[in-house]
Amino acid sequence: MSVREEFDDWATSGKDRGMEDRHWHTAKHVLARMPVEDGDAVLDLGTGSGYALRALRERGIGRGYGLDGAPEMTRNARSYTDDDAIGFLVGDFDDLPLADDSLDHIFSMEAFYYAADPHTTLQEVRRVLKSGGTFYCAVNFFEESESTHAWQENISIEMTLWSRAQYREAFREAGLYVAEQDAVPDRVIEIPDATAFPTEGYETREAMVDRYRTWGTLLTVGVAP
Amino acid sequence: MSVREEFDDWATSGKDRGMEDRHWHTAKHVLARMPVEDGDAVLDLGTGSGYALRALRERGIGRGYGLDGAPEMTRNARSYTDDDAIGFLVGDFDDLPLADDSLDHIFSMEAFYYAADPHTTLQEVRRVLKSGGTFYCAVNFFEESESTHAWQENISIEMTLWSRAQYREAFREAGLYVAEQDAVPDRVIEIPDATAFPTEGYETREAMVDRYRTWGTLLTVGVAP
Amino acid sequence: MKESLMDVVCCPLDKADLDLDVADRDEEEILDGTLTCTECGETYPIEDGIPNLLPPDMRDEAAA
Amino acid sequence: MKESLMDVVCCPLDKADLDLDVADRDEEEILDGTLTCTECGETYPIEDGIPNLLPPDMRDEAAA
Ligand SMILES: Nc1ncnc2c1ncn2[C@@H]1O[C@H](CSCC[C@H](N)C(=O)O)[C@@H](O)[C@H]1O
Ligand SMILES: Nc1ncnc2c1ncn2[C@@H]1O[C@H](CSCC[C@H](N)C(=O)O)[C@@H](O)[C@H]1O
Repeated sequence: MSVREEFDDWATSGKDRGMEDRHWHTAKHVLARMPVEDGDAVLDLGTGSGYALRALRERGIGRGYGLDGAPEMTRNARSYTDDDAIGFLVGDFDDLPLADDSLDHIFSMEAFYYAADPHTTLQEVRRVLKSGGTFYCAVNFFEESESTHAWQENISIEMTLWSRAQYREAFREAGLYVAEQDAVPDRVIEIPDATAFPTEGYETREAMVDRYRTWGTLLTVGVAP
Repeated sequence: MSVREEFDDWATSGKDRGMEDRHWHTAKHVLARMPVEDGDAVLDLGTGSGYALRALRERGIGRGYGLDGAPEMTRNARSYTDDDAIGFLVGDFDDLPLADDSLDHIFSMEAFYYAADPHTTLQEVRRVLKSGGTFYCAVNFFEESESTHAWQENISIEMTLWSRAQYREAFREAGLYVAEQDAVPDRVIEIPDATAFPTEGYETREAMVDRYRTWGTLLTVGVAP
Repeated sequence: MKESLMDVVCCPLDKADLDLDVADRDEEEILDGTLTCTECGETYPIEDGIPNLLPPDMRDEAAA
Repeated sequence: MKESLMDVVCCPLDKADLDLDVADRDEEEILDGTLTCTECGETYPIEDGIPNLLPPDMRDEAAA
Protein backbone atom coordinates (compact mmCIF):
# COMPACT_ATOMS: atom_id res chain seq x y z
CA MET A 1 0.00 0.00 0.00
CA SER A 2 1.20 3.54 -0.66
CA VAL A 3 1.49 6.38 1.84
CA ARG A 4 -1.44 7.94 0.08
CA GLU A 5 -3.72 4.93 0.40
CA GLU A 6 -2.75 4.16 4.00
CA PHE A 7 -3.10 7.70 5.30
CA ASP A 8 -6.08 8.72 3.16
CA ASP A 9 -7.89 5.92 5.00
CA TRP A 10 -6.74 7.29 8.34
CA ALA A 11 -8.00 10.74 7.38
CA THR A 12 -11.43 9.60 6.25
CA SER A 13 -11.90 7.49 9.38
CA GLY A 14 -11.06 10.48 11.62
CA LYS A 15 -7.72 9.21 12.90
CA ASP A 16 -6.17 12.59 12.11
CA ARG A 17 -7.99 14.22 15.02
CA GLY A 18 -7.22 11.31 17.32
CA MET A 19 -3.52 11.70 16.57
CA GLU A 20 -3.73 15.42 17.19
CA ASP A 21 -5.15 14.79 20.66
CA ARG A 22 -2.55 12.21 21.63
CA HIS A 23 0.47 13.80 20.00
CA TRP A 24 -0.30 17.16 21.55
CA HIS A 25 0.80 15.79 24.96
CA THR A 26 4.41 16.05 23.86
CA ALA A 27 4.20 18.12 20.66
CA LYS A 28 3.22 21.19 22.68
CA HIS A 29 6.52 21.01 24.56
CA VAL A 30 8.47 20.51 21.36
CA LEU A 31 6.76 23.45 19.65
CA ALA A 32 7.38 25.66 22.69
CA ARG A 33 11.14 25.21 22.25
CA MET A 34 11.24 26.43 18.67
CA PRO A 35 12.90 29.86 18.44
CA VAL A 36 10.36 31.29 15.99
CA GLU A 37 10.15 35.01 15.33
CA ASP A 38 7.34 37.18 14.00
CA GLY A 39 6.97 36.69 10.29
CA ASP A 40 8.88 33.41 10.01
CA ALA A 41 7.91 30.83 7.38
CA VAL A 42 7.53 27.34 8.88
CA LEU A 43 6.96 23.97 7.22
CA ASP A 44 5.16 21.09 8.94
CA LEU A 45 6.32 17.80 7.41
CA GLY A 46 3.55 15.18 7.50
CA THR A 47 1.13 17.73 8.89
CA GLY A 48 -1.86 15.42 9.52
CA SER A 49 -4.59 17.65 10.95
CA GLY A 50 -2.32 20.69 10.80
CA TYR A 51 -2.46 21.45 14.54
CA ALA A 52 1.21 22.41 14.77
CA LEU A 53 0.78 25.28 12.33
CA ARG A 54 -2.31 26.53 14.13
CA ALA A 55 -0.32 26.58 17.38
CA LEU A 56 2.71 28.29 15.82
CA ARG A 57 0.53 30.97 14.28
CA GLU A 58 -0.50 31.94 17.82
CA ARG A 59 3.19 32.63 18.43
CA GLY A 60 3.32 35.03 15.51
CA ILE A 61 4.83 33.13 12.60
CA GLY A 62 4.08 34.78 9.25
CA ARG A 63 3.36 31.73 7.17
CA GLY A 64 2.72 28.06 7.87
CA TYR A 65 2.91 25.39 5.19
CA GLY A 66 1.54 21.91 5.85
CA LEU A 67 2.89 19.21 3.56
CA ASP A 68 1.43 15.73 3.50
CA GLY A 69 1.54 12.79 1.10
CA ALA A 70 -2.12 11.93 1.68
CA PRO A 71 -4.53 14.30 -0.10
CA GLU A 72 -7.36 13.51 2.32
CA MET A 73 -5.18 14.61 5.24
CA THR A 74 -4.58 18.01 3.66
CA ARG A 75 -8.26 18.29 2.74
CA ASN A 76 -9.27 17.76 6.36
CA ALA A 77 -6.50 19.99 7.66
CA ARG A 78 -7.61 22.79 5.34
CA SER A 79 -11.15 22.53 6.71
CA TYR A 80 -9.95 22.89 10.32
CA THR A 81 -8.65 26.43 9.87
CA ASP A 82 -9.64 29.58 8.05
CA ASP A 83 -6.37 31.31 8.83
CA ASP A 84 -5.19 32.96 5.62
CA ALA A 85 -1.54 32.51 6.55
CA ILE A 86 -1.76 28.70 6.68
CA GLY A 87 -1.63 26.71 3.44
CA PHE A 88 -1.49 23.01 2.61
CA LEU A 89 0.12 21.07 -0.17
CA VAL A 90 0.40 17.45 -1.19
CA GLY A 91 3.95 16.25 -1.64
CA ASP A 92 6.47 13.58 -0.70
CA PHE A 93 9.23 13.78 1.94
CA ASP A 94 11.88 12.64 -0.53
CA ASP A 95 11.08 15.15 -3.29
CA LEU A 96 10.08 18.34 -1.52
CA PRO A 97 8.34 20.76 -3.90
CA LEU A 98 9.90 23.72 -2.11
CA ALA A 99 12.57 26.14 -3.23
CA ASP A 100 16.11 26.20 -1.80
CA ASP A 101 16.54 28.39 1.32
CA SER A 102 12.83 29.14 1.51
CA LEU A 103 12.01 28.28 5.14
CA ASP A 104 12.97 29.56 8.57
CA HIS A 105 12.06 26.38 10.44
CA ILE A 106 10.70 22.90 9.88
CA PHE A 107 8.66 20.88 12.36
CA SER A 108 7.71 17.23 12.05
CA MET A 109 5.83 15.00 14.49
CA GLU A 110 5.46 11.23 14.14
CA ALA A 111 6.02 11.33 10.41
CA PHE A 112 9.73 11.36 9.54
CA TYR A 113 10.26 7.60 9.79
CA TYR A 114 7.70 6.92 7.05
CA ALA A 115 10.03 8.47 4.47
CA ALA A 116 11.02 5.96 1.79
CA ASP A 117 14.61 7.15 2.23
CA PRO A 118 15.12 9.22 5.38
CA HIS A 119 18.65 10.23 4.30
CA THR A 120 17.18 11.82 1.18
CA THR A 121 14.56 13.57 3.31
CA LEU A 122 17.31 15.06 5.50
CA GLN A 123 19.13 16.33 2.43
CA GLU A 124 15.92 17.89 1.21
CA VAL A 125 15.36 19.45 4.64
CA ARG A 126 18.80 20.98 4.55
CA ARG A 127 18.26 22.24 1.02
CA VAL A 128 14.99 24.08 1.76
CA LEU A 129 16.09 25.56 5.12
CA LYS A 130 17.63 28.99 5.26
CA SER A 131 21.03 29.23 6.91
CA GLY A 132 20.49 29.04 10.67
CA GLY A 133 17.04 27.47 10.23
CA THR A 134 16.10 24.55 12.47
CA PHE A 135 14.59 21.11 11.87
CA TYR A 136 12.57 19.94 14.89
CA CYS A 137 12.19 16.23 14.27
CA ALA A 138 9.95 14.46 16.81
CA VAL A 139 9.24 10.72 16.77
CA ASN A 140 7.68 8.26 19.18
CA PHE A 141 8.93 5.23 17.23
CA PHE A 142 12.64 4.66 17.88
CA GLU A 143 15.10 2.03 19.01
CA GLU A 144 15.22 2.85 22.73
CA SER A 145 11.42 2.91 23.12
CA GLU A 146 10.96 -0.82 22.85
CA SER A 147 7.22 -1.16 23.14
CA THR A 148 6.77 0.98 20.04
CA HIS A 149 8.57 -1.52 17.82
CA ALA A 150 5.43 -3.60 17.36
CA TRP A 151 3.73 -0.73 15.53
CA GLN A 152 5.34 -1.86 12.30
CA GLU A 153 3.09 -4.92 12.34
CA ASN A 154 -0.02 -2.78 11.90
CA ILE A 155 1.09 -0.75 8.94
CA SER A 156 2.02 -1.65 5.39
CA ILE A 157 4.64 1.10 4.97
CA GLU A 158 8.18 0.32 5.99
CA MET A 159 9.15 2.37 9.05
CA THR A 160 12.70 3.48 9.84
CA LEU A 161 13.70 2.36 13.33
CA TRP A 162 16.71 4.44 14.33
CA SER A 163 18.38 4.84 17.71
CA ARG A 164 19.15 8.21 19.25
CA ALA A 165 22.74 7.95 18.02
CA GLN A 166 21.59 7.03 14.52
CA TYR A 167 19.43 10.15 14.35
CA ARG A 168 22.38 12.33 15.35
CA GLU A 169 24.66 10.64 12.88
CA ALA A 170 22.21 10.87 9.97
CA PHE A 171 21.58 14.57 10.66
CA ARG A 172 25.31 15.23 10.59
CA GLU A 173 25.77 13.17 7.43
CA ALA A 174 23.19 15.38 5.73
CA GLY A 175 25.19 18.44 6.76
CA LEU A 176 22.97 19.58 9.63
CA TYR A 177 24.46 20.60 12.97
CA VAL A 178 22.89 18.68 15.87
CA ALA A 179 21.83 21.26 18.45
CA GLU A 180 19.81 19.10 20.79
CA GLN A 181 18.46 15.67 21.49
CA ASP A 182 15.93 14.90 24.17
CA ALA A 183 13.35 12.42 25.37
CA VAL A 184 10.20 14.47 25.98
CA PRO A 185 7.98 12.58 28.43
CA ASP A 186 4.21 12.31 28.02
CA ARG A 187 2.98 13.27 31.50
CA VAL A 188 -0.66 13.58 30.44
CA ILE A 189 -1.54 10.01 29.58
CA GLU A 190 -2.97 8.19 32.57
CA ILE A 191 -1.20 5.02 33.60
CA PRO A 192 -3.43 2.62 35.54
CA ASP A 193 -2.46 0.66 38.66
CA ALA A 194 -0.33 -2.44 38.28
CA THR A 195 -3.43 -4.60 38.81
CA ALA A 196 -4.88 -3.40 35.50
CA PHE A 197 -2.08 -5.09 33.54
CA PRO A 198 -1.70 -6.82 31.14
CA THR A 199 -3.84 -4.42 29.08
CA GLU A 200 -4.42 -4.55 25.35
CA GLY A 201 -1.30 -2.52 24.72
CA TYR A 202 1.09 -3.38 27.56
CA GLU A 203 2.17 -6.53 29.31
CA THR A 204 3.20 -4.72 32.49
CA ARG A 205 2.85 -1.31 34.10
CA GLU A 206 6.63 -0.87 33.75
CA ALA A 207 6.36 -1.23 29.98
CA MET A 208 3.77 1.52 29.84
CA VAL A 209 5.81 3.80 32.12
CA ASP A 210 8.81 3.14 29.91
CA ARG A 211 6.88 4.04 26.76
CA TYR A 212 5.36 7.31 27.99
CA ARG A 213 7.26 8.67 30.96
CA THR A 214 10.79 7.46 30.28
CA TRP A 215 10.96 7.75 26.50
CA GLY A 216 7.89 9.57 25.26
CA THR A 217 8.88 11.54 22.18
CA LEU A 218 12.42 11.62 20.83
CA LEU A 219 13.32 15.10 19.69
CA THR A 220 16.36 15.75 17.52
CA VAL A 221 17.06 19.35 16.53
CA GLY A 222 19.18 20.06 13.47
CA VAL A 223 20.43 23.46 12.30
CA ALA A 224 21.27 24.30 8.69
CA PRO A 225 24.73 25.86 8.18
CA MET B 1 33.12 44.39 45.06
CA SER B 2 34.68 42.23 42.34
CA VAL B 3 33.40 38.89 41.05
CA ARG B 4 36.36 37.34 42.80
CA GLU B 5 35.60 38.83 46.21
CA GLU B 6 31.86 38.21 46.04
CA PHE B 7 32.11 34.59 44.91
CA ASP B 8 35.19 33.65 46.89
CA ASP B 9 33.05 34.44 49.93
CA TRP B 10 30.26 32.24 48.62
CA ALA B 11 32.73 29.40 48.10
CA THR B 12 34.27 29.60 51.56
CA SER B 13 30.85 29.75 53.23
CA GLY B 14 29.71 26.60 51.36
CA LYS B 15 27.19 28.28 49.06
CA ASP B 16 28.69 26.43 46.09
CA ARG B 17 27.20 23.13 47.27
CA GLY B 18 23.87 24.78 48.09
CA MET B 19 23.66 26.13 44.55
CA GLU B 20 24.53 22.73 43.15
CA ASP B 21 21.59 21.18 45.02
CA ARG B 22 19.08 23.80 43.93
CA HIS B 23 20.28 24.31 40.39
CA TRP B 24 20.33 20.59 39.73
CA HIS B 25 16.51 20.58 39.69
CA THR B 26 16.57 22.16 36.24
CA ALA B 27 20.23 21.83 35.21
CA LYS B 28 19.83 18.05 34.91
CA HIS B 29 17.18 18.55 32.22
CA VAL B 30 19.30 21.10 30.41
CA LEU B 31 22.37 18.84 30.46
CA ALA B 32 20.28 15.90 29.21
CA ARG B 33 19.47 17.81 26.02
CA MET B 34 23.08 18.46 25.05
CA PRO B 35 24.07 16.36 22.02
CA VAL B 36 27.47 15.36 23.41
CA GLU B 37 29.48 12.54 21.87
CA ASP B 38 32.22 10.35 23.29
CA GLY B 39 35.45 12.28 23.51
CA ASP B 40 33.97 15.78 23.23
CA ALA B 41 35.66 18.71 24.98
CA VAL B 42 33.15 20.75 27.02
CA LEU B 43 33.57 24.05 28.87
CA ASP B 44 31.48 24.99 31.93
CA LEU B 45 31.33 28.79 32.22
CA GLY B 46 31.04 29.88 35.84
CA THR B 47 31.41 26.30 37.01
CA GLY B 48 30.84 26.83 40.76
CA SER B 49 31.13 23.38 42.34
CA GLY B 50 31.74 21.78 38.94
CA TYR B 51 28.73 19.43 39.09
CA ALA B 52 27.86 19.88 35.40
CA LEU B 53 31.20 18.45 34.29
CA ARG B 54 30.91 15.52 36.65
CA ALA B 55 27.48 14.76 35.15
CA LEU B 56 28.65 15.14 31.55
CA ARG B 57 31.60 12.83 32.15
CA GLU B 58 29.08 10.10 32.96
CA ARG B 59 27.78 10.59 29.43
CA GLY B 60 31.22 9.99 27.97
CA ILE B 61 32.70 13.38 27.19
CA GLY B 62 36.47 13.26 26.80
CA ARG B 63 37.42 16.42 28.62
CA GLY B 64 35.63 18.88 30.90
CA TYR B 65 37.01 22.33 31.67
CA GLY B 66 35.52 24.38 34.48
CA LEU B 67 36.20 28.11 34.27
CA ASP B 68 35.39 30.47 37.12
CA GLY B 69 36.41 33.98 38.10
CA ALA B 70 36.60 33.10 41.80
CA PRO B 71 39.72 31.09 42.72
CA GLU B 72 38.06 29.63 45.81
CA MET B 73 35.25 28.22 43.67
CA THR B 74 37.75 26.37 41.47
CA ARG B 75 39.68 25.23 44.53
CA ASN B 76 36.55 23.65 46.01
CA ALA B 77 35.44 22.25 42.67
CA ARG B 78 38.82 20.61 42.22
CA SER B 79 38.49 18.93 45.61
CA TYR B 80 35.08 17.44 44.72
CA THR B 81 36.42 15.21 41.94
CA ASP B 82 39.44 13.08 41.23
CA ASP B 83 38.48 12.52 37.62
CA ASP B 84 41.61 13.04 35.53
CA ALA B 85 39.62 14.30 32.58
CA ILE B 86 38.17 17.27 34.49
CA GLY B 87 40.29 20.39 34.95
CA PHE B 88 39.64 23.84 36.39
CA LEU B 89 40.97 27.26 35.57
CA VAL B 90 40.48 30.79 36.83
CA GLY B 91 39.44 33.26 34.16
CA ASP B 92 36.94 35.92 33.18
CA PHE B 93 33.91 35.58 30.88
CA ASP B 94 34.95 38.56 28.80
CA ASP B 95 38.54 37.45 28.13
CA LEU B 96 38.40 33.70 27.77
CA PRO B 97 41.88 32.17 28.02
CA LEU B 98 40.94 29.50 25.49
CA ALA B 99 42.09 28.97 21.93
CA ASP B 100 39.85 29.57 18.89
CA ASP B 101 37.76 26.53 17.83
CA SER B 102 38.90 24.51 20.81
CA LEU B 103 35.58 23.29 22.27
CA ASP B 104 32.73 21.05 21.15
CA HIS B 105 30.16 22.48 23.56
CA ILE B 106 29.77 25.10 26.28
CA PHE B 107 27.38 24.90 29.24
CA SER B 108 26.60 27.68 31.67
CA MET B 109 24.14 27.73 34.56
CA GLU B 110 23.17 30.82 36.53
CA ALA B 111 26.35 32.63 35.64
CA PHE B 112 26.13 34.34 32.25
CA TYR B 113 24.39 37.50 33.48
CA TYR B 114 27.29 38.35 35.79
CA ALA B 115 29.50 39.08 32.80
CA ALA B 116 30.69 42.69 32.78
CA ASP B 117 29.74 42.80 29.10
CA PRO B 118 27.55 39.90 27.99
CA HIS B 119 27.92 40.82 24.30
CA THR B 120 31.67 40.39 24.61
CA THR B 121 31.13 37.06 26.36
CA LEU B 122 28.97 35.85 23.47
CA GLN B 123 31.66 36.85 20.98
CA GLU B 124 34.20 34.95 23.04
CA VAL B 125 31.88 31.94 23.17
CA ARG B 126 31.57 31.97 19.41
CA ARG B 127 35.32 32.30 19.01
CA VAL B 128 36.22 29.30 21.17
CA LEU B 129 33.48 26.98 19.85
CA LYS B 130 34.17 24.67 16.95
CA SER B 131 31.86 24.98 13.96
CA GLY B 132 28.60 23.26 14.89
CA GLY B 133 29.36 23.48 18.62
CA THR B 134 26.58 24.52 20.97
CA PHE B 135 26.27 27.05 23.79
CA TYR B 136 23.72 25.95 26.39
CA CYS B 137 23.03 29.11 28.33
CA ALA B 138 20.74 28.62 31.35
CA VAL B 139 19.61 31.44 33.66
CA ASN B 140 16.99 31.83 36.37
CA PHE B 141 17.27 35.62 36.41
CA PHE B 142 15.47 37.14 33.42
CA GLU B 143 12.83 39.66 32.51
CA GLU B 144 9.78 37.38 32.38
CA SER B 145 10.50 35.78 35.78
CA GLU B 146 9.52 38.79 37.82
CA SER B 147 10.15 37.59 41.32
CA THR B 148 13.81 37.06 40.48
CA HIS B 149 14.39 40.75 39.80
CA ALA B 150 14.90 41.52 43.47
CA TRP B 151 18.04 39.37 43.54
CA GLN B 152 20.05 42.33 42.30
CA GLU B 153 19.52 44.01 45.68
CA ASN B 154 21.55 41.33 47.44
CA ILE B 155 24.62 41.38 45.26
CA SER B 156 27.17 44.05 44.49
CA ILE B 157 27.85 42.93 40.92
CA GLU B 158 25.67 44.39 38.21
CA MET B 159 23.45 41.70 36.73
CA THR B 160 22.18 41.72 33.13
CA LEU B 161 18.37 41.44 33.08
CA TRP B 162 17.41 40.37 29.55
CA SER B 163 14.09 39.13 28.22
CA ARG B 164 13.74 35.96 26.17
CA ALA B 165 13.74 38.04 22.98
CA GLN B 166 16.85 39.94 24.07
CA TYR B 167 18.73 36.68 24.60
CA ARG B 168 17.82 35.52 21.10
CA GLU B 169 18.78 38.83 19.58
CA ALA B 170 22.11 39.05 21.39
CA PHE B 171 23.03 35.50 20.37
CA ARG B 172 22.31 36.32 16.74
CA GLU B 173 24.25 39.59 16.95
CA ALA B 174 27.26 37.62 18.11
CA GLY B 175 26.92 35.37 15.07
CA LEU B 176 25.39 32.36 16.81
CA TYR B 177 22.37 30.57 15.35
CA VAL B 178 19.54 30.27 17.87
CA ALA B 179 18.48 26.63 17.89
CA GLU B 180 16.17 26.61 20.89
CA GLN B 181 14.68 28.63 23.68
CA ASP B 182 12.70 27.14 26.53
CA ALA B 183 11.44 27.69 30.05
CA VAL B 184 12.52 24.59 31.99
CA PRO B 185 10.26 24.24 35.04
CA ASP B 186 11.57 23.30 38.47
CA ARG B 187 9.16 20.52 39.48
CA VAL B 188 11.23 19.41 42.46
CA ILE B 189 10.92 22.40 44.75
CA GLU B 190 7.99 22.04 47.14
CA ILE B 191 5.44 24.79 47.04
CA PRO B 192 3.45 25.08 50.30
CA ASP B 193 -0.33 25.65 50.59
CA ALA B 194 -1.70 29.12 50.02
CA THR B 195 -2.12 29.53 53.80
CA ALA B 196 1.67 29.52 54.25
CA PHE B 197 2.03 32.79 52.32
CA PRO B 198 3.42 35.41 52.55
CA THR B 199 6.71 33.62 53.19
CA GLU B 200 10.15 35.16 53.39
CA GLY B 201 10.59 34.92 49.66
CA TYR B 202 7.11 35.21 48.18
CA GLU B 203 4.09 37.39 48.79
CA THR B 204 1.66 34.86 47.35
CA ARG B 205 1.54 31.22 46.30
CA GLU B 206 0.98 32.38 42.71
CA ALA B 207 4.27 34.27 42.76
CA MET B 208 6.13 31.15 43.83
CA VAL B 209 4.36 28.99 41.22
CA ASP B 210 5.26 31.60 38.62
CA ARG B 211 8.92 31.58 39.65
CA TYR B 212 9.44 27.81 39.67
CA ARG B 213 6.78 26.04 37.65
CA THR B 214 5.97 28.62 34.98
CA TRP B 215 9.38 30.15 34.35
CA GLY B 216 12.00 28.09 36.16
CA THR B 217 15.19 28.21 34.11
CA LEU B 218 15.44 30.04 30.80
CA LEU B 219 17.48 28.02 28.34
CA THR B 220 18.80 29.57 25.14
CA VAL B 221 20.81 27.32 22.82
CA GLY B 222 23.20 28.86 20.33
CA VAL B 223 25.13 27.06 17.59
CA ALA B 224 28.42 28.29 16.12
CA PRO B 225 28.47 28.50 12.31
CA MET C 1 -4.05 27.92 -2.29
CA LYS C 2 -3.00 31.54 -1.89
CA GLU C 3 -1.12 33.02 -4.76
CA SER C 4 1.71 33.77 -2.32
CA LEU C 5 2.45 30.05 -2.17
CA MET C 6 4.07 30.54 -5.57
CA ASP C 7 7.01 32.19 -3.75
CA VAL C 8 8.08 28.90 -2.16
CA VAL C 9 6.83 26.01 -4.31
CA CYS C 10 8.83 24.46 -7.11
CA CYS C 11 8.85 21.35 -9.24
CA PRO C 12 9.53 18.32 -6.98
CA LEU C 13 11.64 16.71 -9.71
CA ASP C 14 14.07 19.39 -10.85
CA LYS C 15 13.26 22.18 -8.35
CA ALA C 16 12.61 24.67 -11.16
CA ASP C 17 9.98 27.42 -10.92
CA LEU C 18 6.37 26.70 -11.74
CA ASP C 19 3.91 28.59 -13.94
CA LEU C 20 0.41 29.05 -12.57
CA ASP C 21 -2.74 28.52 -14.67
CA VAL C 22 -5.93 29.42 -12.84
CA ALA C 23 -9.16 27.59 -13.78
CA ASP C 24 -11.25 28.73 -10.82
CA ARG C 25 -10.70 31.10 -7.92
CA ASP C 26 -12.57 33.11 -5.30
CA GLU C 27 -11.51 36.40 -3.72
CA GLU C 28 -8.99 34.75 -1.49
CA GLU C 29 -7.44 31.89 -3.31
CA ILE C 30 -7.02 29.62 -6.28
CA LEU C 31 -9.41 26.67 -6.14
CA ASP C 32 -8.66 24.88 -9.38
CA GLY C 33 -5.83 25.10 -11.85
CA THR C 34 -2.53 23.74 -13.01
CA LEU C 35 1.10 24.30 -12.10
CA THR C 36 3.55 23.69 -14.94
CA CYS C 37 7.29 23.29 -14.53
CA THR C 38 9.16 25.95 -16.49
CA GLU C 39 12.01 23.50 -16.99
CA CYS C 40 10.66 19.98 -17.64
CA GLY C 41 7.07 20.90 -18.56
CA GLU C 42 5.57 18.45 -16.06
CA THR C 43 2.11 19.53 -14.84
CA TYR C 44 0.65 19.40 -11.33
CA PRO C 45 -3.03 19.84 -10.52
CA ILE C 46 -4.59 22.22 -7.99
CA GLU C 47 -7.83 20.67 -6.72
CA ASP C 48 -10.22 22.12 -4.17
CA GLY C 49 -7.63 24.70 -3.26
CA ILE C 50 -4.76 22.27 -2.66
CA PRO C 51 -1.85 21.77 -5.07
CA ASN C 52 -0.74 18.19 -5.57
CA LEU C 53 3.02 18.30 -5.97
CA LEU C 54 3.76 14.62 -5.59
CA PRO C 55 6.23 13.34 -8.17
CA PRO C 56 4.03 12.20 -11.09
CA ASP C 57 4.77 8.48 -10.63
CA MET C 58 3.59 8.59 -7.01
CA ARG C 59 0.54 10.61 -7.87
CA ASP C 60 -0.50 8.28 -10.67
CA GLU C 61 0.29 5.05 -8.85
CA ALA C 62 -1.90 6.11 -5.93
CA ALA C 63 -4.75 7.27 -8.12
CA ALA C 64 -4.80 3.95 -9.97
CA MET D 1 46.49 21.12 36.03
CA LYS D 2 47.16 18.35 33.51
CA GLU D 3 49.75 19.10 30.90
CA SER D 4 47.06 18.41 28.28
CA LEU D 5 45.35 21.67 29.30
CA MET D 6 48.12 23.38 27.32
CA ASP D 7 46.29 22.27 24.14
CA VAL D 8 43.39 24.63 24.80
CA VAL D 9 44.59 27.50 27.00
CA CYS D 10 45.96 30.74 25.65
CA CYS D 11 46.70 34.25 26.81
CA PRO D 12 43.41 35.98 27.76
CA LEU D 13 44.67 39.26 26.32
CA ASP D 14 45.99 38.45 22.87
CA LYS D 15 45.00 34.75 22.59
CA ALA D 16 48.60 33.76 21.81
CA ASP D 17 50.11 30.45 22.93
CA LEU D 18 51.57 30.10 26.40
CA ASP D 19 54.89 28.64 27.53
CA LEU D 20 54.83 26.40 30.56
CA ASP D 21 57.37 26.64 33.42
CA VAL D 22 56.97 23.92 36.04
CA ALA D 23 58.02 24.67 39.63
CA ASP D 24 56.37 21.65 41.28
CA ARG D 25 54.49 18.62 39.99
CA ASP D 26 53.41 15.14 41.03
CA GLU D 27 52.92 12.10 38.77
CA GLU D 28 49.64 13.37 37.46
CA GLU D 29 49.79 17.09 37.18
CA ILE D 30 51.48 20.42 37.54
CA LEU D 31 50.93 21.92 40.99
CA ASP D 32 52.96 25.10 40.81
CA GLY D 33 54.47 27.05 37.97
CA THR D 34 54.09 29.86 35.51
CA LEU D 35 52.49 30.33 32.13
CA THR D 36 54.11 32.96 29.94
CA CYS D 37 52.58 34.46 26.84
CA THR D 38 54.76 33.83 23.79
CA GLU D 39 53.53 37.08 22.30
CA CYS D 40 53.19 39.77 25.01
CA GLY D 41 55.35 38.16 27.71
CA GLU D 42 52.62 38.48 30.37
CA THR D 43 52.89 35.79 33.07
CA TYR D 44 50.13 33.81 34.77
CA PRO D 45 50.59 31.76 37.95
CA ILE D 46 49.64 28.12 38.50
CA GLU D 47 48.85 27.66 42.19
CA ASP D 48 47.75 24.47 43.93
CA GLY D 49 47.18 22.90 40.54
CA ILE D 50 44.96 25.64 39.14
CA PRO D 51 46.12 28.17 36.54
CA ASN D 52 44.96 31.72 37.09
CA LEU D 53 44.32 33.18 33.66
CA LEU D 54 42.43 36.29 34.68
CA PRO D 55 43.56 39.38 32.79
CA PRO D 56 46.36 40.83 34.98
CA ASP D 57 44.40 43.93 36.04
CA MET D 58 41.52 41.82 37.36
CA ARG D 59 43.86 39.41 39.10
CA ASP D 60 45.82 42.19 40.80
CA GLU D 61 42.79 44.32 41.72
CA ALA D 62 41.18 41.37 43.46
CA ALA D 63 44.32 40.36 45.27
CA ALA D 64 44.79 43.87 46.62
N1 LIG E 1 6.62 9.95 2.51
C1 LIG E 1 5.71 10.82 2.96
N2 LIG E 1 5.56 12.03 2.37
C2 LIG E 1 4.64 12.91 2.83
N3 LIG E 1 3.83 12.67 3.89
C3 LIG E 1 3.95 11.47 4.50
C4 LIG E 1 4.87 10.51 4.07
N4 LIG E 1 4.76 9.43 4.88
C5 LIG E 1 3.80 9.72 5.77
N5 LIG E 1 3.30 10.95 5.56
C6 LIG E 1 2.26 11.63 6.34
O1 LIG E 1 2.72 11.79 7.67
C7 LIG E 1 1.65 11.79 8.59
C8 LIG E 1 2.02 10.90 9.75
S1 LIG E 1 0.81 10.90 11.04
C9 LIG E 1 1.28 12.35 11.99
C10 LIG E 1 0.43 13.54 11.67
C11 LIG E 1 0.70 14.79 12.54
N6 LIG E 1 2.04 15.30 12.38
C12 LIG E 1 0.46 14.48 14.00
O2 LIG E 1 1.35 14.67 14.84
O3 LIG E 1 -0.65 14.04 14.36
C13 LIG E 1 0.43 11.31 7.81
O4 LIG E 1 -0.49 12.36 7.66
C14 LIG E 1 1.00 10.81 6.50
O5 LIG E 1 0.13 11.00 5.40
N1 LIG F 1 32.73 37.51 34.96
C1 LIG F 1 32.88 36.27 35.42
N2 LIG F 1 33.89 35.49 34.97
C2 LIG F 1 34.07 34.23 35.44
N3 LIG F 1 33.26 33.67 36.37
C3 LIG F 1 32.24 34.41 36.86
C4 LIG F 1 32.01 35.72 36.43
N4 LIG F 1 30.93 36.20 37.07
C5 LIG F 1 30.50 35.22 37.89
N5 LIG F 1 31.28 34.13 37.75
C6 LIG F 1 31.14 32.84 38.46
O1 LIG F 1 29.88 32.28 38.10
C7 LIG F 1 29.39 31.48 39.15
C8 LIG F 1 27.92 31.83 39.33
S1 LIG F 1 27.11 30.83 40.53
C9 LIG F 1 26.66 29.37 39.57
C10 LIG F 1 27.61 28.22 39.75
C11 LIG F 1 27.21 26.93 39.06
N6 LIG F 1 27.19 27.05 37.60
C12 LIG F 1 25.86 26.42 39.53
O2 LIG F 1 24.96 26.22 38.74
O3 LIG F 1 25.70 26.23 40.75
C13 LIG F 1 30.23 31.79 40.39
O4 LIG F 1 31.00 30.66 40.70
C14 LIG F 1 31.07 32.99 39.96
O5 LIG F 1 32.34 33.01 40.54
